[in-house]
Amino acid sequence: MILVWLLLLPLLAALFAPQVEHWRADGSRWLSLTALGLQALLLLAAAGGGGDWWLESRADWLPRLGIGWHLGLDGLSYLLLWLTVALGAVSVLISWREIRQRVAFFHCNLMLSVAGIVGVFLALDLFLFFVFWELMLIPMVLLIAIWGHDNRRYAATKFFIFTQASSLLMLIAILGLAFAHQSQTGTLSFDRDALLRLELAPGLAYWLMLGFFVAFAVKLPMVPLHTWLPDAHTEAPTAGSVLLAAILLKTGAYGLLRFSLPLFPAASADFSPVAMALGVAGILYGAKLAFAQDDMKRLVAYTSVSHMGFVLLGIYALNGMALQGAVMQMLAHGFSTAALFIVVGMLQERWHTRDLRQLGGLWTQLPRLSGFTLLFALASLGLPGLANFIAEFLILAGAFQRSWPLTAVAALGLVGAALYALLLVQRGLWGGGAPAPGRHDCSRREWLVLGALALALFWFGLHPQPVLDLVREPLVQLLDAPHHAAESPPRLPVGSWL
Amino acid sequence: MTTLFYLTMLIALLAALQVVRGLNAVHALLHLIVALLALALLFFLLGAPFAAALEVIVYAGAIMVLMVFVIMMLNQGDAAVEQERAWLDGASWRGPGLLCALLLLELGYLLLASDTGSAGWRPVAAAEVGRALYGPYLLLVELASMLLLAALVGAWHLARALKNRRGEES
Amino acid sequence: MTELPVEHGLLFAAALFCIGLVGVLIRRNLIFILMSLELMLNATAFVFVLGGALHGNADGQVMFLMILTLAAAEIAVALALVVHLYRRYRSLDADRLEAMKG
Amino acid sequence: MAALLLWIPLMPLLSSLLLLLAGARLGERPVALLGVGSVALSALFSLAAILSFSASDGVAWGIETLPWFSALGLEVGFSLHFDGLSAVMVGVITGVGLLIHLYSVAYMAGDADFARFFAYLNLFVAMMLILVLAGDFLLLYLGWEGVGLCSFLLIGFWYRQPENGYAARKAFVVTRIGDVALALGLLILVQQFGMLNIQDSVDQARQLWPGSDLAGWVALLLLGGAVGKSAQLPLQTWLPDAMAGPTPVSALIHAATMVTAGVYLIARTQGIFMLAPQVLQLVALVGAMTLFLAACSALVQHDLKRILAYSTISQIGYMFFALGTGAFSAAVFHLMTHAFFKALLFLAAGQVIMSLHHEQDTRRMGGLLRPMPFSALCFAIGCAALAALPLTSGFYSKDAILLQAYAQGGAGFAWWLALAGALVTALYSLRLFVRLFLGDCRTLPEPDNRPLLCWPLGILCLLALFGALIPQPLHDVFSAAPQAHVPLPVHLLVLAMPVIGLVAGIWLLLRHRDWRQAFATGALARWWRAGWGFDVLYDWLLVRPLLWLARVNRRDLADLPVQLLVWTSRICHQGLSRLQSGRLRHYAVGIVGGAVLILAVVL
Repeated sequence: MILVWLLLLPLLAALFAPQVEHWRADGSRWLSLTALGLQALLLLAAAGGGGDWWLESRADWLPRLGIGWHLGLDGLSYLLLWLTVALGAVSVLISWREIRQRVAFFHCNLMLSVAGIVGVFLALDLFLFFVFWELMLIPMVLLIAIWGHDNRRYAATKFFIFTQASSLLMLIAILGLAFAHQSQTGTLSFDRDALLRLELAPGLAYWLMLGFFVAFAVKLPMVPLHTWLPDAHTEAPTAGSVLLAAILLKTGAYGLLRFSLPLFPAASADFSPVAMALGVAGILYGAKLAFAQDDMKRLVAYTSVSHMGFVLLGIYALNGMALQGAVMQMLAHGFSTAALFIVVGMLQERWHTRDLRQLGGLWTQLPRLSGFTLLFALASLGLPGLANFIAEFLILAGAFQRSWPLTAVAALGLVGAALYALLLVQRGLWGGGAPAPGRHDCSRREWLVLGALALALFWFGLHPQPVLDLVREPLVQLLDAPHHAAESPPRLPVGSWL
Repeated sequence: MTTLFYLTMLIALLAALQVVRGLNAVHALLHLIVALLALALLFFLLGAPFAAALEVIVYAGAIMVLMVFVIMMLNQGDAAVEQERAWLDGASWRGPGLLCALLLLELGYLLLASDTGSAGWRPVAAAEVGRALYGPYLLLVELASMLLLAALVGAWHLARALKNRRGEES
Repeated sequence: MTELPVEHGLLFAAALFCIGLVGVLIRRNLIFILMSLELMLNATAFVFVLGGALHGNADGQVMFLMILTLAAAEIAVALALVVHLYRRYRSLDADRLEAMKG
Repeated sequence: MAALLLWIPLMPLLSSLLLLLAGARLGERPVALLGVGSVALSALFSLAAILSFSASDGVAWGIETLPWFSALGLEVGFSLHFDGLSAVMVGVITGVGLLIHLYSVAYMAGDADFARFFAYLNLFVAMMLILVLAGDFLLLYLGWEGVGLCSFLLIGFWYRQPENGYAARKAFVVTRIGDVALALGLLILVQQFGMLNIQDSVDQARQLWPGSDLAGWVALLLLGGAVGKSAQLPLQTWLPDAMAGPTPVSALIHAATMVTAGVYLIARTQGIFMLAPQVLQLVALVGAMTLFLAACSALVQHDLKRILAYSTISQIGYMFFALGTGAFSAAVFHLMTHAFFKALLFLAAGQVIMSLHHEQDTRRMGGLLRPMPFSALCFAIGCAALAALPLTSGFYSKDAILLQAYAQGGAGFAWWLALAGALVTALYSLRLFVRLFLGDCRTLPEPDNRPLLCWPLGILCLLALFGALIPQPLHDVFSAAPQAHVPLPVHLLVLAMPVIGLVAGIWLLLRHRDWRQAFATGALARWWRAGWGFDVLYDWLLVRPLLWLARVNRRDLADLPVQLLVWTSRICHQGLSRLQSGRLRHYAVGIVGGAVLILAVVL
């Protein structure tokens, strides 16, 4: 029952936002916060549970078509739900002064998107998953299109077409699966557990897996399909880009973990070298592009392309350590990139520009905000002691066991990360030219938000154990499925070299 | 009898050609009426006196009269004739003319290819048509009346709008 | 009557129809277009009656009747529209009406 | 006693956090008190630890404080380890660190970001202590990167000038390349052993890897990391530029402690290096070549701090050479003595620069002997120790290296290079002293002999002279090196080398003024001054292509297919819209044409 309420709360908040805004000026903001707060309470109540799924809510929706209302909560989705609630609250907080016109509609969209995301993390019925997958997309497009910056139309349509086209591929794959199930067992079913027990012909499995992979790869920006991200991010309002960067990108990775890998274990194993290579390409290409940008927000957007390249590398390394690293990276990237976007938003609020050429020498004017920016740049750099390092190290360690040449190249991404992060610090904070003076440093609210994110980064950097334990159970279960392709992962084939 | 048939067909075709080539609207209209009357005669020859009568009364009578009214109302005068001549230069004949000739050839080929026997041919009196109308086709008659009513309302509405407009203009 | 070859009748109707069609395609004056349209309608009506007569049943003429009502209704509305257009555009040129362009 | 170990790095860490958060509000005095006090306390604790360690006759002890994280297949904890090597390093770091902190209270007095400076300095000492005390490779990596971060922050301390920022970034990126190599080394250990504890991994490596070349790979990658951090041959270009930071920073980070981290790493993982003899020879070769290259560059530098920077690279080259030839204890011994006299030289240089109103170019200095006798004394002792003249600490440590190297490996190419390096070292230290204190006085100094400056310098002078007497509890850390007999002539040669250098220098000074002028402006000198052209090489090889690639691809070529799609759809749209001309007759013709076509098909 808790799961259903988890879904209902944001929907109700979205529904009543205009009404409440009518009664009180900032009513809809408080309504969103209360909805997220209640969700947090529900999550606390749902904490801890054994067995496959901690909580399950199952009902019949369209029995004739084999579509059921099947929600399930386990360690992985529990963690990502916490991330959603936390960063949803953060995005509401930071848009307190930034969003002026049509506040109610803004919060309605925000809550709808959160509801979609919660649905995606809970759904265990493929059809239901697809419904929520679309639900979370539309409000985000509206967020970008209405409250964005100058050429937001272009960015919103590009984002929409990219995601929509790829999710249609996924729909085909889902239908393919359902019909395959019908041909084998006579009954049409979209339920994940039923489809798990399906034996597919290798060729068919490969194509279906590709269908899923493309949809998730677009969402988790994989290099060739990532071009929507920088535009969507630079044009989105701060709250939008926080939501987009921190959570929407994770739905792609979550999809890979929840559906793509377990449903097509052998196909994924065959596909893993290609996916890892694409991940590494993402890391280096993202870093190189981030290095070349003048617009601060675009720079941060490309950094998330680089970080998600690590996640892809981790997921397709197909061993426990790398998967834990990938989930950790999803968390750490969520915090560090969201924080960087908030900082960029604050700078834009003060000087109405995101161009690094005009934003030099901030340290003299805003020491506290610059201190935070430095910390978050170091986090995205992967400084040990902060959350990103643990994730990247685990990913590299896991990927190393699968194919060490790729990992060696991926490790160069660390140098790339150093380049763009320090470039951000140098051009943004240091240097001589200071923009117009007289702007106040962090206000109490901003200080609270940034402080919380910094604390989270330190906490998960020095004590990531709770996250790793939370995720250990589902990942072990995911790996139990017959995974290894014909040959076992190559031990270090060094003999041949020397 | 058959020579009469072919003769009227020829008249009808010539009249139709005149309608199409006509420069003056009224002359073209008269040629059209001639063609209709020729058709009425053909109907009669085919043993469909009821249809022939209707053709003459409703078609040639009512509809053509309506056309005459409209042409008179618009009274374009001689200027229109010159304009027609300008519009009707030889060039514009070629394209559509070729197309219609092609269509005619195709229809002709189709018709000749199919063998339509003339068995069971007999004249159909008006009574039989009446029985058919109020027998199986009763619904059709009702629909036809509905159609006429709709047209009536439409034309009336357009005319009324016209009345207001004239009020404003003049 | 029986020896009347049907094909000739049909050919006649086809010819009449094509002449009407040419009229519609070529003429730019709306009135002429309507008149040519009438021709085409009559050509089809003739075929119906010919068919009815040929098979000796009344359906041909019933269909003729329908075409008649149709023509009447159509011409009424068409002429009202033509008058309207004339009022508005001061000319009967069909090409003047290109507001619905690309 | 173990809990005490925890407090050594924790004290400076806590004080740096405090200074970072609330530093701006505190006045200079409380900030200085907090900064120096925490390092003093840490020094006290480490002294206690060293004493109790040597009292308990060298039994190494480590403490498993609390687990960091345990993923599927990897267990890592915040475990600390204290043995002879750590004792020496901790002693050096906290001892020299304390003196430098005292010195920088006076040096940085009046600077606007006084608190921020001490925060970073304390953070650095804390990170260095973590690096040295780490019992787990990942904790060592944390210290390793933390130290790199602090050097970035401190080099770019005066961030208003963009070139400082550039130097800081260059330092961090170049060392980061080394760190990537180190990380890959760790990855191999994780793959092979599934854990990263230093002692256990080294023991496992000894048992499992005697034959396989895995040890070679790990050793090579560890060497890559060490080379990055200690500014050795391939990655040494960042250290001379790192002089952009304040002088105490150069003294602490780029002379005494951080740059020796590489030496510590190799010494700590000696077990693995012993399994890979070729890599060990490579270490010796790298050390020797860097040593000679840096010494020559130092000979022709004009900027005072760059001379000391290149001399640091050269001296660390000596340590690498010692490690490479198996003389581990000699290397660590030289590390300690080098920390003393190089810190002395840098701090004295700081005093000279401050008194000459921040003039760093030696060509505009000279004749400071009379106005600043105390600095002259410090420089004299420092240069003597640097040149390894008899009776100074440098003499004992450098000769120990040369002799043990000869004992182990005989007179190979590297050994002769090291010997030549010793000669050149004597030359440039003499040149340094003469340039500064003799000759005519080009800029008038106003001596600044505040007690806080002079006391640390005094202590460092004593250490530079008698540092060699400090016993090093290393006997159990490194497997005892076989004491082969060194023939007498070699002994004499090694002893005489600095003296020969000195005499040659004086002879050149007095007699061949024109030859020296010609040499100083010659092409060779210019090439040497530019650090043997490495900077230009890297600039052309790496920096320029990357910048070009960045400029070319600013608009993200991957976006091209998408733009193409948009362009084609727009073109099709324009084409189609022309068809809808709005003319009735065109549509009619269209219909009839269609009809004709269909009929044609049907026939």
